[in-house]
Amino acid sequence: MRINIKYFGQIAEVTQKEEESLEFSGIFVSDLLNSLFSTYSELKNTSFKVAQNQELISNTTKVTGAEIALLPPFSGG
Amino acid sequence: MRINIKYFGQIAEVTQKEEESLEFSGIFVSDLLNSLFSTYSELKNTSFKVAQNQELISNTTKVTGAEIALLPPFSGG
Amino acid sequence: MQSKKPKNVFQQGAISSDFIGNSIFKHQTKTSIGAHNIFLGQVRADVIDGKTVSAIEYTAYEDMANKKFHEIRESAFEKFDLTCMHIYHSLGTVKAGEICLFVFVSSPRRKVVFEALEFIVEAIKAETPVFGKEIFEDESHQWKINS
Amino acid sequence: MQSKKPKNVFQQGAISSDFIGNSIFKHQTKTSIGAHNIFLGQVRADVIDGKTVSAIEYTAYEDMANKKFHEIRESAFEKFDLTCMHIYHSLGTVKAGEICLFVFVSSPRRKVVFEALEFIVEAIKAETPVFGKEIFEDESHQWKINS
Repeated sequence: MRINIKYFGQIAEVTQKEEESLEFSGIFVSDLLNSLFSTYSELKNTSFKVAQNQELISNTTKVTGAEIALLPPFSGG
Repeated sequence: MRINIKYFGQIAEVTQKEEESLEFSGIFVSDLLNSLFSTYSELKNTSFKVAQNQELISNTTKVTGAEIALLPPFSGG
Repeated sequence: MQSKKPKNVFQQGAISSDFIGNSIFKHQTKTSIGAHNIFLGQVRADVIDGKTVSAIEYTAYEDMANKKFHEIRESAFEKFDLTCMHIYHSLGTVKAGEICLFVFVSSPRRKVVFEALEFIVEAIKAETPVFGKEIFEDESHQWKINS
Repeated sequence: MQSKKPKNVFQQGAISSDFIGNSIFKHQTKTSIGAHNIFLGQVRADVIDGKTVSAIEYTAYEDMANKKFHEIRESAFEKFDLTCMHIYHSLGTVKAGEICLFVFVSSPRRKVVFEALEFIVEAIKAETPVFGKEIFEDESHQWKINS
Protein backbone atom coordinates (compact mmCIF):
# COMPACT_ATOMS: atom_id res chain seq x y z
CA MET A 1 0.00 0.00 0.00
CA ARG A 2 1.26 3.43 -0.99
CA ILE A 3 0.71 6.03 1.72
CA ASN A 4 1.44 9.70 1.91
CA ILE A 5 2.99 10.88 5.19
CA LYS A 6 3.02 14.50 6.35
CA TYR A 7 5.35 15.92 9.00
CA PHE A 8 4.73 19.11 10.96
CA GLY A 9 6.62 21.48 13.25
CA GLN A 10 9.32 19.84 15.30
CA ILE A 11 8.71 16.51 13.54
CA ALA A 12 9.51 18.05 10.15
CA GLU A 13 12.77 19.29 11.67
CA VAL A 14 13.68 15.71 12.57
CA THR A 15 12.69 14.20 9.22
CA GLN A 16 14.04 17.21 7.29
CA LYS A 17 11.03 17.05 5.00
CA GLU A 18 7.38 18.02 5.15
CA GLU A 19 5.99 14.99 3.38
CA GLU A 20 6.89 11.82 1.57
CA SER A 21 5.22 8.90 -0.15
CA LEU A 22 6.06 5.43 1.19
CA GLU A 23 5.32 1.83 0.25
CA PHE A 24 3.92 0.19 3.42
CA SER A 25 3.42 -3.52 3.90
CA GLY A 26 2.37 -3.67 7.59
CA ILE A 27 -1.06 -3.53 9.20
CA PHE A 28 -1.11 -1.26 12.25
CA VAL A 29 0.03 2.26 13.02
CA SER A 30 2.66 0.72 15.30
CA ASP A 31 4.14 -1.13 12.29
CA LEU A 32 4.36 2.11 10.37
CA LEU A 33 5.99 3.88 13.29
CA ASN A 34 8.60 1.13 13.68
CA SER A 35 9.48 1.54 10.06
CA LEU A 36 9.77 5.33 10.49
CA PHE A 37 11.85 4.93 13.67
CA SER A 38 14.39 2.89 11.74
CA THR A 39 14.71 5.68 9.17
CA TYR A 40 14.54 8.63 11.62
CA SER A 41 15.91 7.35 14.93
CA GLU A 42 15.44 10.72 16.67
CA LEU A 43 11.66 10.39 16.24
CA LYS A 44 11.68 7.91 19.14
CA ASN A 45 12.54 10.75 21.52
CA THR A 46 10.01 13.19 20.10
CA SER A 47 6.44 13.57 21.27
CA PHE A 48 3.74 13.35 18.59
CA LYS A 49 0.24 12.12 17.73
CA VAL A 50 -0.79 10.35 14.55
CA ALA A 51 -3.70 11.38 12.34
CA GLN A 52 -5.18 9.26 9.54
CA ASN A 53 -7.31 11.09 7.01
CA GLN A 54 -7.39 14.04 9.44
CA GLU A 55 -8.57 12.14 12.51
CA LEU A 56 -6.36 11.25 15.46
CA ILE A 57 -5.76 7.52 15.81
CA SER A 58 -3.91 5.19 18.21
CA ASN A 59 -0.99 2.80 17.65
CA THR A 60 -3.36 -0.16 17.44
CA THR A 61 -5.45 1.36 14.65
CA LYS A 62 -5.18 -0.26 11.23
CA VAL A 63 -3.52 1.82 8.56
CA THR A 64 -6.12 2.19 5.82
CA GLY A 65 -5.83 5.73 4.68
CA ALA A 66 -4.07 7.53 1.93
CA GLU A 67 -2.91 10.30 4.27
CA ILE A 68 -1.05 9.89 7.54
CA ALA A 69 0.25 12.88 9.53
CA LEU A 70 2.71 13.04 12.44
CA LEU A 71 1.68 15.93 14.68
CA PRO A 72 3.82 17.37 17.48
CA PRO A 73 2.08 18.96 20.52
CA PHE A 74 -0.50 21.55 19.41
CA SER A 75 0.38 25.11 20.27
CA GLY A 76 -2.11 27.33 18.50
CA GLY A 77 -3.50 30.57 19.88
CA MET B 1 -30.71 69.29 59.68
CA ARG B 2 -30.62 70.41 56.07
CA ILE B 3 -30.14 67.51 53.63
CA ASN B 4 -29.83 67.31 49.89
CA ILE B 5 -31.86 64.53 48.24
CA LYS B 6 -31.21 63.23 44.74
CA TYR B 7 -33.69 61.24 42.65
CA PHE B 8 -32.79 59.02 39.71
CA GLY B 9 -34.51 57.23 36.84
CA GLN B 10 -38.02 56.09 37.60
CA ILE B 11 -37.90 57.80 41.02
CA ALA B 12 -37.26 61.18 39.41
CA GLU B 13 -40.34 60.55 37.26
CA VAL B 14 -42.41 60.13 40.42
CA THR B 15 -40.99 63.17 42.24
CA GLN B 16 -40.88 65.21 39.01
CA LYS B 17 -37.51 66.60 40.05
CA GLU B 18 -33.91 65.40 40.15
CA GLU B 19 -32.98 66.88 43.49
CA GLU B 20 -34.18 69.03 46.33
CA SER B 21 -32.98 70.38 49.64
CA LEU B 22 -35.08 69.50 52.71
CA GLU B 23 -35.13 70.39 56.38
CA PHE B 24 -35.17 67.06 58.27
CA SER B 25 -35.90 66.67 61.97
CA GLY B 26 -36.00 62.86 62.33
CA ILE B 27 -33.23 60.35 63.10
CA PHE B 28 -33.41 57.29 60.85
CA VAL B 29 -33.70 56.66 57.15
CA SER B 30 -37.18 55.28 57.83
CA ASP B 31 -38.21 58.68 59.25
CA LEU B 32 -36.98 60.42 56.12
CA LEU B 33 -38.81 57.95 53.88
CA ASN B 34 -42.09 58.45 55.78
CA SER B 35 -41.77 62.15 55.24
CA LEU B 36 -41.10 61.59 51.51
CA PHE B 37 -44.01 59.14 51.22
CA SER B 38 -46.37 61.80 52.52
CA THR B 39 -45.19 64.21 49.83
CA TYR B 40 -44.89 61.64 47.00
CA SER B 41 -47.42 58.91 47.73
CA GLU B 42 -46.55 56.93 44.60
CA LEU B 43 -43.04 56.34 45.98
CA LYS B 44 -44.55 53.66 48.28
CA ASN B 45 -45.24 51.48 45.24
CA THR B 46 -41.83 52.01 43.66
CA SER B 47 -38.76 49.88 44.26
CA PHE B 48 -35.58 51.73 45.30
CA LYS B 49 -32.47 51.66 47.49
CA VAL B 50 -31.12 54.53 49.57
CA ALA B 51 -27.53 55.80 49.45
CA GLN B 52 -26.00 58.20 51.98
CA ASN B 53 -22.85 59.94 50.88
CA GLN B 54 -22.61 57.45 48.00
CA GLU B 55 -22.90 54.26 50.07
CA LEU B 56 -26.01 52.07 50.22
CA ILE B 57 -27.68 52.09 53.64
CA SER B 58 -30.71 50.45 55.29
CA ASN B 59 -33.88 51.92 56.78
CA THR B 60 -32.48 51.64 60.29
CA THR B 61 -29.36 53.66 59.50
CA LYS B 62 -29.12 57.12 61.08
CA VAL B 63 -29.32 60.01 58.66
CA THR B 64 -26.06 61.91 59.11
CA GLY B 65 -25.05 62.87 55.65
CA ALA B 66 -25.39 65.91 53.53
CA GLU B 67 -26.34 63.84 50.49
CA ILE B 68 -29.07 61.21 50.26
CA ALA B 69 -29.98 59.50 46.98
CA LEU B 70 -33.00 57.37 46.07
CA LEU B 71 -31.88 54.77 43.51
CA PRO B 72 -34.24 52.59 41.44
CA PRO B 73 -33.05 49.13 40.32
CA PHE B 74 -29.66 49.34 38.59
CA SER B 75 -29.70 48.57 34.89
CA GLY B 76 -26.30 49.47 33.51
CA GLY B 77 -24.50 47.60 30.76
CA MET C 1 -2.15 50.67 34.68
CA GLN C 2 -3.48 50.52 38.25
CA SER C 3 -4.47 53.91 39.66
CA LYS C 4 -5.65 54.95 43.09
CA LYS C 5 -8.01 57.74 42.07
CA PRO C 6 -11.44 57.11 40.51
CA LYS C 7 -11.44 57.86 36.80
CA ASN C 8 -14.47 58.89 34.80
CA VAL C 9 -15.82 55.72 33.21
CA PHE C 10 -18.65 57.46 31.37
CA GLN C 11 -18.69 58.75 27.85
CA GLN C 12 -21.50 60.57 26.12
CA GLY C 13 -23.41 58.42 23.60
CA ALA C 14 -22.47 55.09 22.03
CA ILE C 15 -18.99 53.55 22.17
CA SER C 16 -17.71 53.26 18.59
CA SER C 17 -16.00 50.24 17.04
CA ASP C 18 -13.12 52.57 16.09
CA PHE C 19 -12.61 53.48 19.73
CA ILE C 20 -12.48 49.77 20.61
CA GLY C 21 -10.11 48.94 17.74
CA ASN C 22 -7.84 51.78 18.78
CA SER C 23 -7.85 50.64 22.39
CA ILE C 24 -6.74 47.16 21.23
CA PHE C 25 -4.01 48.74 19.09
CA LYS C 26 -2.59 50.64 22.07
CA HIS C 27 -1.95 47.34 23.87
CA GLN C 28 0.41 46.03 21.20
CA THR C 29 3.38 47.70 22.88
CA LYS C 30 2.70 45.71 26.07
CA THR C 31 4.56 42.54 25.18
CA SER C 32 4.04 40.80 28.52
CA ILE C 33 0.37 40.35 27.60
CA GLY C 34 -0.63 36.97 26.17
CA ALA C 35 -4.43 37.19 26.35
CA HIS C 36 -7.08 39.87 26.09
CA ASN C 37 -10.75 39.41 26.85
CA ILE C 38 -13.32 42.01 25.86
CA PHE C 39 -16.97 42.28 26.83
CA LEU C 40 -19.29 44.52 24.83
CA GLY C 41 -22.86 45.31 25.83
CA GLN C 42 -25.01 46.15 22.81
CA VAL C 43 -28.52 47.64 22.88
CA ARG C 44 -31.10 45.08 21.76
CA ALA C 45 -34.17 45.98 19.71
CA ASP C 46 -36.39 43.95 22.04
CA VAL C 47 -40.07 43.70 21.18
CA ILE C 48 -42.24 44.24 24.26
CA ASP C 49 -46.04 44.09 23.93
CA GLY C 50 -45.73 44.64 20.21
CA LYS C 51 -43.46 47.69 20.50
CA THR C 52 -39.80 47.69 19.48
CA VAL C 53 -37.01 49.27 21.56
CA SER C 54 -35.22 51.83 19.38
CA ALA C 55 -32.71 53.13 21.96
CA ILE C 56 -31.75 53.17 25.62
CA GLU C 57 -31.22 56.47 27.39
CA TYR C 58 -28.70 56.08 30.21
CA THR C 59 -28.44 58.21 33.32
CA ALA C 60 -26.30 57.55 36.39
CA TYR C 61 -25.51 58.74 39.85
CA GLU C 62 -22.16 59.60 38.35
CA ASP C 63 -20.00 60.24 41.41
CA MET C 64 -21.19 57.12 43.20
CA ALA C 65 -20.95 55.05 40.00
CA ASN C 66 -17.37 56.14 39.33
CA LYS C 67 -16.51 55.30 42.94
CA LYS C 68 -18.09 51.82 42.53
CA PHE C 69 -16.32 51.26 39.19
CA HIS C 70 -13.10 52.17 40.97
CA GLU C 71 -13.78 49.70 43.80
CA ILE C 72 -14.55 46.96 41.26
CA ARG C 73 -11.31 47.80 39.48
CA GLU C 74 -9.25 47.67 42.67
CA SER C 75 -10.72 44.37 43.78
CA ALA C 76 -10.21 42.84 40.32
CA PHE C 77 -6.51 43.79 40.40
CA GLU C 78 -6.27 42.28 43.86
CA LYS C 79 -7.98 38.99 42.93
CA PHE C 80 -6.50 38.44 39.47
CA ASP C 81 -3.06 38.75 37.86
CA LEU C 82 -4.08 41.45 35.39
CA THR C 83 -1.75 43.63 33.33
CA CYS C 84 -4.46 46.09 32.22
CA MET C 85 -8.11 46.77 32.75
CA HIS C 86 -10.40 49.36 31.15
CA ILE C 87 -14.10 50.09 31.59
CA TYR C 88 -16.24 52.51 29.56
CA HIS C 89 -19.98 53.04 29.92
CA SER C 90 -22.28 55.24 27.88
CA LEU C 91 -24.49 58.03 29.16
CA GLY C 92 -27.34 59.55 27.15
CA THR C 93 -28.88 57.94 24.10
CA VAL C 94 -27.53 54.69 22.63
CA LYS C 95 -29.47 53.32 19.67
CA ALA C 96 -30.34 49.65 19.11
CA GLY C 97 -27.26 47.91 17.68
CA GLU C 98 -24.85 50.37 19.28
CA ILE C 99 -22.46 49.59 22.12
CA CYS C 100 -23.07 50.92 25.65
CA LEU C 101 -20.51 48.99 27.73
CA PHE C 102 -16.88 48.11 26.93
CA VAL C 103 -14.83 46.11 29.44
CA PHE C 104 -11.28 45.13 28.47
CA VAL C 105 -8.92 42.97 30.56
CA SER C 106 -5.43 41.75 29.69
CA SER C 107 -3.05 39.31 31.36
CA PRO C 108 -0.03 37.18 30.55
CA ARG C 109 -2.28 34.05 30.71
CA ARG C 110 -5.71 33.22 29.34
CA LYS C 111 -7.35 31.46 32.33
CA VAL C 112 -7.10 34.70 34.29
CA VAL C 113 -8.86 36.91 31.75
CA PHE C 114 -11.93 34.67 31.53
CA GLU C 115 -12.45 34.68 35.29
CA ALA C 116 -11.65 38.36 35.71
CA LEU C 117 -13.92 39.59 32.90
CA GLU C 118 -16.98 37.74 34.16
CA PHE C 119 -16.33 38.93 37.73
CA ILE C 120 -16.08 42.54 36.57
CA VAL C 121 -19.13 42.52 34.30
CA GLU C 122 -21.33 40.89 36.95
CA ALA C 123 -20.14 43.42 39.55
CA ILE C 124 -20.90 46.32 37.20
CA LYS C 125 -24.43 45.04 36.59
CA ALA C 126 -25.07 44.52 40.32
CA GLU C 127 -23.29 47.43 41.99
CA THR C 128 -23.13 50.52 39.82
CA PRO C 129 -26.03 53.03 39.95
CA VAL C 130 -26.69 53.34 36.24
CA PHE C 131 -30.25 53.51 34.90
CA GLY C 132 -31.47 52.58 31.44
CA LYS C 133 -34.69 53.91 29.98
CA GLU C 134 -35.85 51.81 27.01
CA ILE C 135 -37.30 54.12 24.36
CA PHE C 136 -39.80 52.56 21.96
CA GLU C 137 -40.31 53.55 18.34
CA ASP C 138 -43.52 55.43 19.29
CA GLU C 139 -41.50 57.44 21.89
CA SER C 140 -43.15 55.78 24.88
CA HIS C 141 -40.70 54.20 27.34
CA GLN C 142 -40.15 51.70 30.14
CA TRP C 143 -37.37 51.37 32.70
CA LYS C 144 -34.93 48.58 32.01
CA ILE C 145 -34.28 45.97 34.71
CA ASN C 146 -31.16 43.81 34.58
CA SER C 147 -31.74 40.07 34.65
CA MET D 1 -24.29 32.85 10.56
CA GLN D 2 -24.10 29.04 11.01
CA SER D 3 -22.73 27.23 7.98
CA LYS D 4 -22.30 23.57 7.23
CA LYS D 5 -19.08 23.77 5.24
CA PRO D 6 -15.64 24.32 6.86
CA LYS D 7 -14.41 27.85 6.25
CA ASN D 8 -10.78 28.88 6.16
CA VAL D 9 -9.95 30.20 9.61
CA PHE D 10 -6.36 31.11 8.77
CA GLN D 11 -4.99 34.40 7.65
CA GLN D 12 -1.42 35.22 6.72
CA GLY D 13 0.45 37.20 9.40
CA ALA D 14 -0.90 39.13 12.38
CA ILE D 15 -4.57 40.02 12.89
CA SER D 16 -4.83 43.83 12.92
CA SER D 17 -6.80 45.93 15.41
CA ASP D 18 -8.54 47.52 12.39
CA PHE D 19 -9.77 44.13 11.27
CA ILE D 20 -11.15 43.50 14.77
CA GLY D 21 -12.77 46.94 15.00
CA ASN D 22 -14.36 46.43 11.60
CA SER D 23 -15.66 43.02 12.60
CA ILE D 24 -17.32 44.60 15.66
CA PHE D 25 -18.80 47.33 13.45
CA LYS D 26 -20.42 44.77 11.15
CA HIS D 27 -22.42 43.38 14.08
CA GLN D 28 -24.21 46.65 14.77
CA THR D 29 -26.95 45.76 12.28
CA LYS D 30 -27.76 42.62 14.29
CA THR D 31 -30.10 44.13 16.84
CA SER D 32 -31.02 40.88 18.56
CA ILE D 33 -27.51 40.79 20.04
CA GLY D 34 -27.13 42.06 23.61
CA ALA D 35 -23.63 40.82 24.46
CA HIS D 36 -20.38 40.20 22.62
CA ASN D 37 -17.34 38.48 24.06
CA ILE D 38 -13.98 38.60 22.30
CA PHE D 39 -10.80 36.66 23.03
CA LEU D 40 -7.50 37.83 21.58
CA GLY D 41 -4.28 35.85 21.78
CA GLN D 42 -1.22 38.13 21.67
CA VAL D 43 2.40 37.00 21.20
CA ARG D 44 4.37 37.49 24.42
CA ALA D 45 8.02 38.58 24.44
CA ASP D 46 8.85 35.83 26.95
CA VAL D 47 12.41 35.65 28.23
CA ILE D 48 13.69 32.07 28.23
CA ASP D 49 17.25 31.35 29.41
CA GLY D 50 18.13 35.01 28.92
CA LYS D 51 16.81 35.17 25.35
CA THR D 52 13.72 37.17 24.38
CA VAL D 53 11.02 35.85 22.02
CA SER D 54 10.69 38.31 19.13
CA ALA D 55 8.02 36.47 17.11
CA ILE D 56 6.12 33.22 16.70
CA GLU D 57 6.04 31.49 13.34
CA TYR D 58 2.82 29.50 12.93
CA THR D 59 2.31 26.49 10.72
CA ALA D 60 -0.69 24.16 10.67
CA TYR D 61 -2.05 20.98 9.19
CA GLU D 62 -4.49 23.31 7.48
CA ASP D 63 -7.15 20.93 6.18
CA MET D 64 -7.41 19.05 9.47
CA ALA D 65 -7.32 22.29 11.47
CA ASN D 66 -10.12 23.87 9.43
CA LYS D 67 -12.14 20.70 9.92
CA LYS D 68 -11.55 20.83 13.69
CA PHE D 69 -12.38 24.55 13.83
CA HIS D 70 -15.60 23.68 12.02
CA GLU D 71 -16.44 20.90 14.49
CA ILE D 72 -15.78 23.26 17.42
CA ARG D 73 -18.04 25.82 15.77
CA GLU D 74 -20.85 23.34 15.21
CA SER D 75 -20.72 22.03 18.77
CA ALA D 76 -20.65 25.56 20.21
CA PHE D 77 -23.80 26.45 18.26
CA GLU D 78 -25.41 23.26 19.54
CA LYS D 79 -24.47 23.85 23.20
CA PHE D 80 -25.03 27.61 23.43
CA ASP D 81 -27.66 30.07 22.21
CA LEU D 82 -25.28 32.04 19.98
CA THR D 83 -26.25 34.54 17.31
CA CYS D 84 -22.78 34.75 15.74
CA MET D 85 -19.37 33.21 16.06
CA HIS D 86 -16.12 33.99 14.26
CA ILE D 87 -12.63 32.50 14.58
CA TYR D 88 -9.43 33.75 12.92
CA HIS D 89 -5.94 32.33 13.44
CA SER D 90 -2.65 33.55 12.02
CA LEU D 91 -0.22 31.57 9.90
CA GLY D 92 3.38 32.65 9.29
CA THR D 93 5.21 35.23 11.37
CA VAL D 94 3.48 37.17 14.16
CA LYS D 95 5.71 39.56 16.10
CA ALA D 96 5.66 40.03 19.88
CA GLY D 97 2.75 42.34 20.76
CA GLU D 98 0.77 41.34 17.67
CA ILE D 99 -2.44 39.31 17.68
CA CYS D 100 -2.49 35.69 16.45
CA LEU D 101 -5.96 34.49 17.53
CA PHE D 102 -9.31 36.29 17.40
CA VAL D 103 -12.44 34.55 18.67
CA PHE D 104 -15.71 36.50 18.66
CA VAL D 105 -19.07 35.26 20.01
CA SER D 106 -22.37 37.11 20.25
CA SER D 107 -25.69 36.29 21.89
CA PRO D 108 -28.84 37.98 23.11
CA ARG D 109 -27.68 37.36 26.72
CA ARG D 110 -24.38 37.78 28.53
CA LYS D 111 -24.18 34.54 30.57
CA VAL D 112 -24.07 32.58 27.34
CA VAL D 113 -21.13 34.44 25.79
CA PHE D 114 -18.86 33.89 28.80
CA GLU D 115 -19.43 30.14 28.81
CA ALA D 116 -19.26 29.80 25.05
CA LEU D 117 -16.05 31.80 24.58
CA GLU D 118 -14.10 29.84 27.16
CA PHE D 119 -15.37 26.55 25.75
CA ILE D 120 -14.29 27.54 22.24
CA VAL D 121 -10.84 28.88 23.17
CA GLU D 122 -10.00 25.82 25.26
CA ALA D 123 -11.13 23.53 22.43
CA ILE D 124 -8.99 25.44 19.92
CA LYS D 125 -5.92 25.11 22.15
CA ALA D 126 -6.50 21.38 22.71
CA GLU D 127 -7.80 20.12 19.39
CA THR D 128 -6.49 22.09 16.43
CA PRO D 129 -3.19 21.04 14.83
CA VAL D 130 -1.45 24.41 14.84
CA PHE D 131 2.24 24.70 15.69
CA GLY D 132 4.07 27.73 17.03
CA LYS D 133 7.82 28.18 16.66
CA GLU D 134 9.13 30.80 19.09
CA ILE D 135 11.83 32.83 17.37
CA PHE D 136 14.37 34.54 19.63
CA GLU D 137 16.11 37.82 18.91
CA ASP D 138 19.31 35.93 17.99
CA GLU D 139 17.28 33.89 15.43
CA SER D 140 17.53 30.66 17.38
CA HIS D 141 14.16 29.05 18.13
CA GLN D 142 12.18 26.65 20.29
CA TRP D 143 8.82 24.96 19.78
CA LYS D 144 6.01 26.43 21.81
CA ILE D 145 3.96 24.17 24.05
CA ASN D 146 0.49 25.24 25.27
CA SER D 147 -0.01 25.18 29.02
